[in-house]
Order: sequence, then structure tokens, then C-alpha cells
Amino acid sequence: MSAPLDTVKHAAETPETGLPWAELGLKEDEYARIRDILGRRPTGAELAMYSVMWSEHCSYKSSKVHLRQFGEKAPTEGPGAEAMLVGIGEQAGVVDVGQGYAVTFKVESHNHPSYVEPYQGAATGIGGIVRDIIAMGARPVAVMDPLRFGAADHPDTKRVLPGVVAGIGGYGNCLGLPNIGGEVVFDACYQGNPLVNALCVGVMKHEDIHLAKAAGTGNKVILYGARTGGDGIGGASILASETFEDTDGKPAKRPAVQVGDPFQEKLLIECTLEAFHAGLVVGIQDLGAAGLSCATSELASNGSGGMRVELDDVPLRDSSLSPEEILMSESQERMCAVVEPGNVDGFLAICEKWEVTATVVGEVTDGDRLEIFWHGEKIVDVDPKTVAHEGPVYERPYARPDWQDALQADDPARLPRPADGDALRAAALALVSSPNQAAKSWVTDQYDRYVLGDTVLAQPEDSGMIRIDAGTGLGVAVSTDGNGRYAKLDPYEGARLALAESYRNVAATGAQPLAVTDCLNFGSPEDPAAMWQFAEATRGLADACLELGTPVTGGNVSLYNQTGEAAIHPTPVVGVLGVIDDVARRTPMAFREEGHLIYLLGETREELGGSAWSQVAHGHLGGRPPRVDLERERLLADILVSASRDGMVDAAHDVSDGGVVQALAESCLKGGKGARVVVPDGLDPFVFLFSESQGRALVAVPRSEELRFADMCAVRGLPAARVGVVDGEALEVQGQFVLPLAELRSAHESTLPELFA
Amino acid sequence: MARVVVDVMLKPEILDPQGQAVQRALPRLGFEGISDVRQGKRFELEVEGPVDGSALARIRELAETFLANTVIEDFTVKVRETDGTERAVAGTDIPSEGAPA
Amino acid sequence: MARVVVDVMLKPEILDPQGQAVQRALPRLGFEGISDVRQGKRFELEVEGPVDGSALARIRELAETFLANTVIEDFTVKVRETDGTERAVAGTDIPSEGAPA
Amino acid sequence: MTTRIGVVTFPGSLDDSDARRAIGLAGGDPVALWHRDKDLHQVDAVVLPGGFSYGDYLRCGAIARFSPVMATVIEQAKAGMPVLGICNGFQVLCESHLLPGALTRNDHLHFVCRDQRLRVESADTAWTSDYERGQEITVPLKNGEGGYVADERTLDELEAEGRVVFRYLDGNPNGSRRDIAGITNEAGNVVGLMPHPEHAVEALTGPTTDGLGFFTSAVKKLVTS
Ligand SMILES: Nc1ncnc2c1ncn2[C@@H]1O[C@H](COP(=O)(O)OP(=O)(O)O)[C@@H](O)[C@H]1O
Ligand SMILES: [Mg+2]
Repeated sequence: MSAPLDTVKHAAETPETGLPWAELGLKEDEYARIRDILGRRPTGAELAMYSVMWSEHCSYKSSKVHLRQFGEKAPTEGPGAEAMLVGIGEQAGVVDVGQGYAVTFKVESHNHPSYVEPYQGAATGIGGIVRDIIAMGARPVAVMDPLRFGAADHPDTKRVLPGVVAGIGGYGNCLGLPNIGGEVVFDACYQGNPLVNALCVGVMKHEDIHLAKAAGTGNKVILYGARTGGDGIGGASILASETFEDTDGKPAKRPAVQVGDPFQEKLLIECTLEAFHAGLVVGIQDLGAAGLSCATSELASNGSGGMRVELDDVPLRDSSLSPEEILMSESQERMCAVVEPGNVDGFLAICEKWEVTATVVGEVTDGDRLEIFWHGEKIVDVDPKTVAHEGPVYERPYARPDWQDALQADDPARLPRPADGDALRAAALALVSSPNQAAKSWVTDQYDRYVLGDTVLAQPEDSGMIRIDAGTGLGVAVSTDGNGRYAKLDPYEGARLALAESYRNVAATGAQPLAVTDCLNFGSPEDPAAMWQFAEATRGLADACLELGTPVTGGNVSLYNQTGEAAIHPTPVVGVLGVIDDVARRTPMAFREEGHLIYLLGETREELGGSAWSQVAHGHLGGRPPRVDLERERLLADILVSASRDGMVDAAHDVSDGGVVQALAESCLKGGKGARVVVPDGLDPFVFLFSESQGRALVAVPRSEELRFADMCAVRGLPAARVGVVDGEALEVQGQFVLPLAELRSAHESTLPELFA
Repeated sequence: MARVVVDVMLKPEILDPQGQAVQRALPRLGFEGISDVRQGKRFELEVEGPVDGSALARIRELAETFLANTVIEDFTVKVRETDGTERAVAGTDIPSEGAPA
Repeated sequence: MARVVVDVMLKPEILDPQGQAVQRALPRLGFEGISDVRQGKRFELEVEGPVDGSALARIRELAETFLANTVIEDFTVKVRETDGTERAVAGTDIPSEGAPA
Repeated sequence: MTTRIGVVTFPGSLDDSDARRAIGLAGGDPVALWHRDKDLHQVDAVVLPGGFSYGDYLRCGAIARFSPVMATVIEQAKAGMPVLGICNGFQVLCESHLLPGALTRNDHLHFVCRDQRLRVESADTAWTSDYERGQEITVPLKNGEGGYVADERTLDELEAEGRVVFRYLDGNPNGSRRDIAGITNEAGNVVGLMPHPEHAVEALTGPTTDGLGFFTSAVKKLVTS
């Protein structure tokens, strides 16, 4: 750069110099506020920092006013409330799981980058969420990947899906983190806007919890990990605040995509945890979106003092970078630590052991300014709070879209239904082989689920389960769920349904649900309809978390998932974490023993709005989603957890999209055992098989436990109907149809390989 | 049959973990004097028929749309001469300091 | 600073699934007339100092012991000329039908 | 005295703690070895675990082979010390020329993780004496570059000398020549295989406990010898 350095002094002397605030994604009033805060125009470097930190992605400016409900309505009693150790606001929330252990978990999106460069976009998505977890002082122990793509047979899905899956596997496998679950959903609404969400779970002892703050004058700020390069510059603001689609023939704002280095990240994990355990760290922060701008301003504003940073000391991969670019770079695999002067040598020695580059780049100062120097000149002088926490907050206008009523009025009751056994059989086969309901092993077989040796349940199961103490058998279970079709029909209920399903999935495996993380994927907040969906879903999730006593511990918002006018379905993805005292008591979903009795728990009503059947058979989306009864969900969960603890059930599988027939097929195929099933009296066979009423699960009960189990359900008031028995080599619905397991298996398992292999 | 080569390299500003891994290993192996290593992909295509302007244009398109992801990668199309020399073809992206395009 | 290129390709008798995958995709992309595709690796080394016989001998050794696994791979060492042409250096293995070694 | 079995940790090793756990469950005394340390700390045998040593960016195992610890492992292996290479460890053994051939990209180009049935073709190695020849076992397989290749002459030699130790059953998962999942050297002390016996040592976390035999074989052999 040949222009003179834009120092703080220079900025004060040249108030009229114009800066490219609009190109950096700032609005006019936002720029005016920056000038107000500083009492002068910002320097180029300051503008870079404010623009990335005030972007939608980093500042949550459109979503903040709604997200507050997660705190305001946080449950104050129940196991979840009691277990909360660290709540929203830190890199990830922390939950007490007993025996001195704490667990941290969080889901994040990497949607846009994964569309542009599927492999690297998805890979760096895993990298980013893992660093959030390490920054809490926890050892990452598992990852999950809720994914959504366009239509399964669309040519672009063939480009995006294999790349995304290879990227998640390539990064996660190389890091040595078992992948214990996720989702693969196809819907034309995600064409051009695939959703790549990534979740990481970490474990630590209570005393190891670390928060990102820079206390203690004289403490050193150490940047360690990869060198800083020119990748992803401006990515944070440009990616998250506006779409990168061509507008009016102007060249697209092509975001620079970052390339991940999982090996470097593996070293970061080991060296960070070793430094934590050696007691060498005061505060720590990962570098994610907004890179150094974010790390320095957040560390400084969460601490008590100020901070002084020498940008010349940042190790660079590309020596031609300008100071603004260094501040905005999103180079992956970097972390920032605050270390007492006496511990710096020890910290650097650990980095050296793991061959990780580490450099002191600054120190904590008294006072309350963040000052950044370049070639000896001051180029940033700000109150870090104004950068990190006092960004703009919008009350975006929102309005229920005018099409919502018509959509809800379009009830699936009008759709033709299978009329006899043969037609039900055909409908069942069509359902289990449809891309959304088909086996996902083509995807999950590309993920290591065994590494670390503590995976008790992985896919396909209702939730993934990890043992965290080999001595006592203490473990955690996590499930992620979301149903954009339900949320489109009713975003408030859709978010509650996502929580209900995830909660139920955790309980089905025998774990007590405790806490929630969420990734809210929506269209443009500048569109009042999408904003209404967001507001409704957030309200619904907050209400439901309060009712179920499962606090939201953290999460992520991804807006602007929209191409032109066409937004994705509102897609709140909910992750629920549960705890189980002894993983030996887990309940898997497979029917394993002939003769075990199959019970359907809960009530079946005719509920087909947004159902898998309506999509597969008719390409239909309309009506109302299934009713949510959270009191019932809690009762069902209590029964499932008790049954697991007391060894009353041998298998459990939640009933959700695809209904009972889908759940039966999955439990049969997993265990390689057939089932003979009878349609309960008073139920229409079609409704019994395909309805998606909530609050239900299938369980397999050994005959010796039947009395005890049925009694327990009766006493506690949970409807429980004996609907069949594990038996034979086919799924038979008596009086309707027989589906040999081999035929069922080939229908269920061949779809994804045929589409993507 | 003629051979056309497409070299695909990460753009200079993009991190190249593969090249870095090689470079970091060099001192351990006792190799000095190599200041940078970049690792990329090489595709050797056997072309039926003459390698004329239109064939090369098609290969360029193939490279651009399929062999390389131009968001992060540059590519070069080269024709292999009978003496084994490989000559970049005008009109293809040349990574960094390369020949005139 | 001079650039030396090491190309590493699987030996012809070793199955090259990556090259095959590219080839299989060609008709789907509407590309005809390419009868074979092989995919290999390309290393670009920035050499400090002169690229003379001894420097090239060292790079050859590096290629042989490290960059290629000669159980399954062949390699070629090339010097990049100022006009961008890459010329194979005598004495390096030439994959298949290449120039006289 | 219990048998001391070392497990090397390279940067990027992932299954090192699992290998140590398996050794402990088999009654051995697991010893962690560090890649930069030439000293093997009086171990009786060595396991090179799975993972992505140094990121495996160049070729799997290519960089690990040149680490200080490997200089000693190679020397000791040649002197008869039992060495087991699992997955990435197998790749390191091939790169080190302790075992012939090489491992190439899976023919379908995808990483594959699955429960793999294998036939034990030789019970005459330091790591398989607790199995019967012809026994069928199931252990996890997880790799992206697991296709075993060698020239025909080497393959014939391996077969003729009974040095193919494991073969894949129920379909070849990666294009391995002659369905080879694992091999041994002439002396039978060095064994490499792609599947992961250390992930099949506990009923709760593995598909079976069939993998334990590797570690009990080594522990017993070393106690009796
Ligand atoms: N992208 C993915 N990554 C890992 N596991 C997945 C993924 N997609 C689906 N799964 C797993 O496959 C199984 C079936 O998925 P799904 O039917 O969505 O489960 P559920 O309805 O119980 O949430 C679950 O165990 C789920 O965790
Ligand atoms: Mg389900």
C-alpha cells in the first residue's frame, strides 16, 4: 500500500477523508454512530474492526431483541436449570452432568461458504465450532452435522452434498472426533441455500472451565496456531450481511473461502488443553469470524483493563498484508491466549512441543482502551466494548405473511389416500425409500464414529451417546432435530416441535434431557415475512424450553438464507443434551430379540400436515403441523428414562417424520428382525401407519417385563398400546400387507447410493 | 493421440496445508535451501483427434467448471510436446508469476 | 529465486481411481473425445540459489525418497523456464511414454 | 513382570489412547512413546496406532517414517521386536519398508467407516497367535487410503509364504489387491493391517470384542519367551 498510514492522529487531522463504509457493509447511520463514539472519523483499521464486528453475523443486530427471550424465559427450576454452569454469552454454554464433570456443546452454521466451496466450507465449519469448545477449556469429544440440501435429484445437489460430506468427514476424521449423529434433509427450498450446521460436544472437569477474558495489567496476549494469511478477508461482513448473488449484472462479491488445516487444529486442541491443565492460561479466545478484530475486542471488553497489540508481531503467511487485512483475516486454526508474564515461557514451551507457532502480540493495560500499533504508530484507539458489545440493535419490522392463512387452510385431508393393503404397502415402500426417509449410511459411513473409543451410540440411533467416565459409565446423549416443513406451516409451533422431537430422541436412548443449543436458519431479516418467521420461532422455542425446563445454553443465527425473493423454509435446528448415569443402561433402537412385545406409547390422531407422506405421495405442503403437548412429552420422557434405568425395555425408537411405519421399518432393519403388527382398534390403518402425531415412541418389551412396564404406564397416565411382537423375517401389518425385510432393506438403503455414488 | 495436461494449484493467497506439511518436513530430512513448497493436482488427459484451438477451448472449459474450483484454485492448460516439454497454452490462467497469458 | 516442479503420477499399472472418476464424469458434462485421464500431484519448489546440477540432484533425491513412493509412483523433475515452459531434467524418471531420460 | 507395550504418538495420531486401553485390557502394561524421542523406554513391543500422522497430507505415513522414534523402531523391528501397525501405522510400516507394498486411495474415493468381517489367514505371527487360522472376526474399519497394492511377484510371494495375515470378507471395502487386509514380514514379528482391532475390545463401544486377541497374543508371547 502506497497511501500514507492512516493513523489515529492522521484520522483526527483529516476529518473529511471519505471511507468505504458502504462497501464494508455498514449502513449510513451505523457509520455515523462510529464517528460519534470515536469523536472523529475512524481510521481504516478501526473501520475494518467495526464493520466486521457490527455485521449481522457477529453482532446479531437483527436477532438480538428476540434472542433475549432465551434468557428472560430461562427455566428457574428442574434438572436443566440446576445444571447450568455457564449460560448464553460465552463461546458455548456449560452444563453440570454430575461426578464433577461439565459438558459444553454448541451448534453453528457454515451455510454460505459451503455453497460456494462445499468441501472447504463444511470442513472449516467443523473447525470453527471445535475451537469454540476448546476455548471453554473442554476437550472436544464428538461432532454432529445437521445438513439440508436442495432436491435430491437436482444436479447442483450432486455437487454440493458429496463435497460437504467429504469436507465434514475430512476435517472431523482427521481431528479424531467421532461423528455421532446429525441430519440429512432434502427440500427444493434449500436449492442455492444449503444449510450446513455443525455441533461439537466437549467435556471438562468443573475446575477447568475457562472464560474468555483478559484480566490483569501486564498479562501477555499470545497469538498461536496458523499464520495469518489473506483468506476470508471481509468474509464475515460480506458473507453474513448480504447475499453474494449477482445483482443487476454487477460482478458478484465473491467471498474468499478459507481452506482448513485439520492437522493444525488437532495440534491446537492438544496444546491448548495442555496449557489449561498446566494452569498457564488466564483467558482464551478462538479466532473465528472477524479474526483478530473479534478476539482482541472481545478479550479486552470482557476483562477489566485495556489492551495494547503490536500488529507487526503477528506471524504472517503473506508479508504484503495491510494492517486492515490482518485485522479482518479469517485464517483458520488460530487462537489467542492471555497469560501472566511469568507463565509465558511455559506456554511457549508447550506450543513448541506441539510444533505450534506462538507469538506474544500484546499485553493487558490498565485503562479501558484497545490500542493497536503498526510500525510504531497507533492505528486503533477504541473502547473495546463499543466494538464487541455495543453494536447496532434493530427492531426489524415483521408481519405475518399474507399467504400464511391460505397455506394453513390447504389441509391434507383433501389428498387421496391408499385405500387397501396393497396400496398401503406401496405407500410404505415409497416412504422408506424417499430421500428424506431413506437410510443415510452413504453419508455416515464417511465419518469415523469409533475414534476415542467412547462412542456408545452413533447413527442410526435416536441420539448419539458418548461415555465420559469409563469407571462409572457416566455419559451424555445428544440429538439434533428440525423440521422446516412444520415450521413453514407454523413457525411458532415448528420451533416447539423441533425441541419436542430432539428432547424425545434423547429420552428414547435413556438419557435425561438437560439443555438446549440451537441454530436458527432463516431468510432475510429485511423481509418482514422472514422476520416474522424468525420472531415466531424464537418465541416458540423460548416458551417450549421454559415449559420443558431445558435452558438454551447457546447457539447461532444464520440469516439471509435466501436467493432473490425465495427464502428457505424457516429452519430452527435444535440440539438437546441429556445425561445418563451409566451408559450400560442405554436403550438402542434395534429390535434385537424375537418375542419381545412392541408397544406404541402416546396417542395417535389424524395429523398429516407437513408430513413425510404428504410430501412423498403428493408433493404437498399445507395445513397445520401436528399438535405439541409438552406435558405429554415430559411424561413420555420420564417413562422412557425410567424404563431404561430399570431395564424394562430392550429397544426404543421415537416416532416422528414418516410416522409409525417409518419407525417400525428402522427398528426392524437395524436389528435384522421382523415384526408382526396389529392396527389398534378404532384406528384407521393409514392413520395408524402414517400420521405424525407427537409424543409417541415405539418400545420393545421383554415378556418378563410386560406387567411391570404396562403398570408403570397406566399408573402415570401414559397411553400404551401393545401393537405387535418382534418376529420373523418381514414387517407384517396384519390384514394389510407383508414386507419382507430384504425388500424393505433394499428400498431403504439403495436410494442415497443411487443418487450420489 | 496427444496429451494435454491441466495443472491445478491453490491460489497464492489460499492456505496450502499440504505444501506446508512438506516444507516443514524438509529440515528434518536434511534438505535446506527450499524456501516454499506448494502442492497441487496434475491431470493428464489423452485427447483423441487433433489438439486444435477448439479442443483446447473445451479443455479449458472443463478445467474451469470441473477440474478446478476457481474460487480457491488457479489452473493452467499445457500441451505436451514430443520432446516432453510442456508448454502453457495462451488464454489459460497462469498461477502467480507465470508466462504471459 | 527459481522454481523447480516435481510431478508425481501413479505408475501406469496402478489403478488410478481419481483419474477414472474424472473420466467417468466427462460424458455427463458433455465432454467427448478424451480417452484417458490420470490424476497425480504437482509440487512447486522455490529454490534459493542456483538451480545447477547439484541442486537438481538433491531435488531428485528428495523426490525419490520423499515426494514419491516409488513402489507405486513415478516422478519427473522439471525446471520452469522464464517463459513459463517446463522442461524435464535429464535423469529423472519419466512417466510412461515421456521424453528420453 | 507384565509385558510393556509401547504406543507411539505422532502429531496427528488419533487412536493412540484406544491402543493403550486395549493393551491394558489384555493384561499388558501400556507405555506412551513420543515421536521425537528415540528412546523406546525398555518396551517389549510397539504399536503404531491409527490416525493422520502429520496430517498425512503428502502420503499417509510418509512423514512419520522420518521421525526420530521410527529410527529406533525400524532397528528393533529388524532385530525381532514385535511391531503392530494399525491403519496409519500400517502405512508407516510400508513407507518404512518394514513391510512390502503400499496403501492407496480407496477405489471408491470415499473415507469408509464400517464393521468389517475378516478371515484370519495366519496365526503364526506375534500378534495373531491367540486366533485360529481360518477364524472369522469383525472389527471396525475406517480409512480413506486403505487399498493394499504391490506388484504381482510380491503378492505371490506373500501368499506362498503365508504372510497374508487377514483378508476382507463380505466385499472388498477399498479395492485392496486380493482382498488383503493385513500382512506380516518374513519373521512374523511385524504385522500391519488396515482394520482397527483396538476399537473392538469392549462390548459397549465396539461391534464385538474380537480385537482383543491381537493384544493378548503379544502379551502371552512375550511372557513365555
Ligand atoms: N449428517 C449426518 N451426520 C451424522 N449422522 C446423521 C446425519 N444425518 C442423519 N444422521 C443420523 O442418522 C440417523 C437417522 O436420522 P434421522 O431420521 O434424521 O433421525 P431422527 O429422526 O431420530 O432425528 C440418526 O442417528 C441421525 O443422527
Ligand atoms: Mg427419527
